[in-house]
Formats: sequence, structure tokens, C-alpha cells
Amino acid sequence: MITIKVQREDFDIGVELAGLSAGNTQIGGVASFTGLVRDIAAPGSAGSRMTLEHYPGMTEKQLHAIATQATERWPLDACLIIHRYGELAPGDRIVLVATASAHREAALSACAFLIDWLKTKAPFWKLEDDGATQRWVEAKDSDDAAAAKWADTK
Amino acid sequence: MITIKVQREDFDIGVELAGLSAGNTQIGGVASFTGLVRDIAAPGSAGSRMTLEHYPGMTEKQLHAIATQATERWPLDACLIIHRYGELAPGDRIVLVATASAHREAALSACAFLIDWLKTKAPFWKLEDDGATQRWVEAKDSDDAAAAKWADTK
Amino acid sequence: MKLLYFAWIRAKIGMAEETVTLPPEVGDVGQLLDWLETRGANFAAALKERGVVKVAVNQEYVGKDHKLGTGDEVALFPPVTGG
Amino acid sequence: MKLLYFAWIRAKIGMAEETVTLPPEVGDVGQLLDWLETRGANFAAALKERGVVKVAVNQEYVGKDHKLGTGDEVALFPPVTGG
Repeated sequence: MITIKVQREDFDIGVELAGLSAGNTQIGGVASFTGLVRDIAAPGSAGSRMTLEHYPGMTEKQLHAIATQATERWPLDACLIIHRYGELAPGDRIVLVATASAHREAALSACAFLIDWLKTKAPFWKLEDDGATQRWVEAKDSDDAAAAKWADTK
Repeated sequence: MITIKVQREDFDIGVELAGLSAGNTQIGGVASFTGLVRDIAAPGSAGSRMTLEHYPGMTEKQLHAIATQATERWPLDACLIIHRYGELAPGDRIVLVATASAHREAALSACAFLIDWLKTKAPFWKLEDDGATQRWVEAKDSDDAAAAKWADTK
Repeated sequence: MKLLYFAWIRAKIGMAEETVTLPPEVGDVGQLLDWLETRGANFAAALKERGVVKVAVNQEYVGKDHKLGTGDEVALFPPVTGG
Repeated sequence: MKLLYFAWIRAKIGMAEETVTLPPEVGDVGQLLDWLETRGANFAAALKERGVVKVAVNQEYVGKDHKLGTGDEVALFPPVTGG
């Protein structure tokens, strides 16, 4: 019911979402969020790149803990997180979060919860290269705020 | 930027979502909601079916108006609604709503807005057959409430 | 004027569409519904719950006091249940 | 004890992991950070902004007063930026 994949390889959203609801005709809705690499190329550079570092072992553990929280909080039939690591190019898929439920409100809310929470808890770090210089992406206060709002409300 | 499809045929979510962000590397996130036919078979029946009737012409017009509202309200790079009509079986995809934005909050909120709004405005009607009797699905007060909440808040 | 019926309103009336000439006393949507109800038991049954009947004129939702023109496409249907 | 470093903390220290024997005065996470800072300019630079350093012990987030055991896997890293 909870599926966590941490992988270097790309994934096929259609196949993953079909797999999430396969064989369960009580599912009425599947919500998903896909994160993509944005292009941050400096003017005149050869183009931007991104490298995603992670903490093998802890990553899976944290993603599992986040998914478990979601299933305790909403009536989900299935929950999937796929997160890539390694070198990525602009437009590449980074992460897929998907939730399936009998109720669309549950699927939608749990999906938003998972991506907000993952952004502040899952041990991934982005190193951006704009074609001229490399820099570690800084954590955003807005991400902390987005995660914090789930602490109070359902 | 706004794509509306009203069709009898199934769709491939992976292909549709990839198409939504193709060629725009400013997109950071794609949110989607897929509605599926739930099985409501009566005990001992041959299985349930659903028929979706719609109002050709007005359907496209309403979906376009809803999508336009979403793009005015949130900074979306792209917005897609596919809605099927005709005979469907349990597990079949009915509807796909997808939004792409530089900002995940915009994509997630707009996606939830679109499906809530569509449920109360798009001229589709479900005829359910539980294998024993046919009945027209009744509109739910909870759908009106879900749509109404977008009138007040952003 | 072209009239379209959908879902259980279509099923109860027993017809998906028709072209009618409005009597002179029918000027708005509410008056149209009043007149349609007098056209037979099938219409009366379909339009009995007046509160749930939705009306679109030229494919836009309208209220019961919306004024009608002779070239209008008028659709009557129950609350929508797609998605 | 196994120490792991990630992202710019790893880059500033110049090493991804090491195995250390803690001096007797190091009993909790805060004391570990105090001690690591004394091990060279690279450590001092990496751990300067103490407020942003996140610590996981055996792959769970912990606070600065978390007690350490000799078999622990301790990871130091900046705020996460995945997703």
C-alpha cells in the first residue's frame, strides 16, 4: 500500500499511477505531484545542470515515515513516492508523489501534505550548476511554512 | 496553454503530463487528479457499469471557462482537462485534470480548484448500473461545498 | 426555439430535443418552465422539482428570470454529476 | 562511531565519512559538534553556523541534547532541499 523508490533512473508516470490503483476498484481518485528540474542557466552559458545528493538508508526511512503519516491521517488506498538522485538536466522529473483514495479530497490533501513534508524532512540536497558556477540550493522559509501548516490543520 | 479534450477514448496520463510541460523548463511542478470509475456492483450481479452523458458544445465551453479562471487566479504555465463520456467500466479513467507551474503551491491549488469546480459546473451526468438496476447519480451537497470554498479563499 | 433535455429530465420527458414556437405569454425562463409543465404528464413529472432544474441558454447557465429570444438554444437538465 | 557528512558540510570538511573514537567528555550531540569544531579549520568552517546544522543519529533526526552511544551512526547535514 505504501511504495517508496529512491532511484537514479527516470520513471513513467502513466505506468506508476496505473499501478497504484490496479486491482482496487474502490479507488475513485488518484492525485499526483511531479517535481521537475527548472532551467537556471546563466546568460551565454552551456546550460544548467543539477546534482541531487541523498543519504541512502535514511532517505527511504524518512519517506516511509512521511507516507505512513499520510495513511494515518487520510483514508488512502495507496501511496507512492519516487525520488531520483544523481545528475539531472532541465525538464527532468525529480520526484513523483501520488495518492489514491475513494475520496478525492483525501487524495488531493494527502498529496499536498506529502510533497510539503518531504521538502523539509527527506535528506536530499540539490547542487545547482548554472553553467558558470555551482552552488548548493538553500532551504526556503516558504517550504518550512508549507510543512508547518499541516501540523495545525487537517 | 489551456487544453480541453472531451472524448470517448481513454488517455495515457504519462503522455498527457509530459506534453503539458514539454518545451518549458520554467515549470517546476505538475499536479494532476485522475477520477476513476468505482465498482458499485450489487451482490451476485454481473458487475457494475457507468454511462456518462454530456452536453456537447456546452461541455467544452464550461471546461474552458473553468480553466481560464484557474489561469487568472494562479500563475500557471499550462492547464489540461480531459473528460470522457460514454460507457465506462469499474477502474476506467473518467477525467484528468492537470496543472503546471513554476510554483508547486500554485499547481496543487489550481488542480484542486479545477476538479472541485468541474464537479458542479461541467454538464456531465452519470448513469450507474449496479448490474441489477440503473439510476442517475445524484449531485452531492459535499461537491457544492467543495466548490463554494474557492469562492471565498485563495 | 430549440429545446434540449439531458439525463433524467430527458428520460422522463422521453425526448432529447425538440423545436418549439413559444406562445406569446412566454418571455423568460420561468415562464417557459410553467408552459412546458402544461404540455403533458411527462413534462409535469420531469419539471416537478422546479428547484433542481438547471437551465442553460446558448450554453451558459442562466437564472429563472433570464429573458428568452426566438433563436435561443435552451437546455434543461438536473444538477451535474461528472468528474 | 561512524560520522557521515552531506552536501556543503561534506564539501567544506572535505570528507564524506569517517570513523572516530570520541573523547570521554563528549556525551551528547552538542558536545560532539563542540569537539569536531576543534579538529581543524575545515571543521570550524563547516560547523560555524551551528543553527543550520541538522543532526541524525541512526537515521533519525535528533536535537542537540541527544545522548550518543559508541555504536551510533551520526550524520551532519544542512537543511534538506529535495522534492
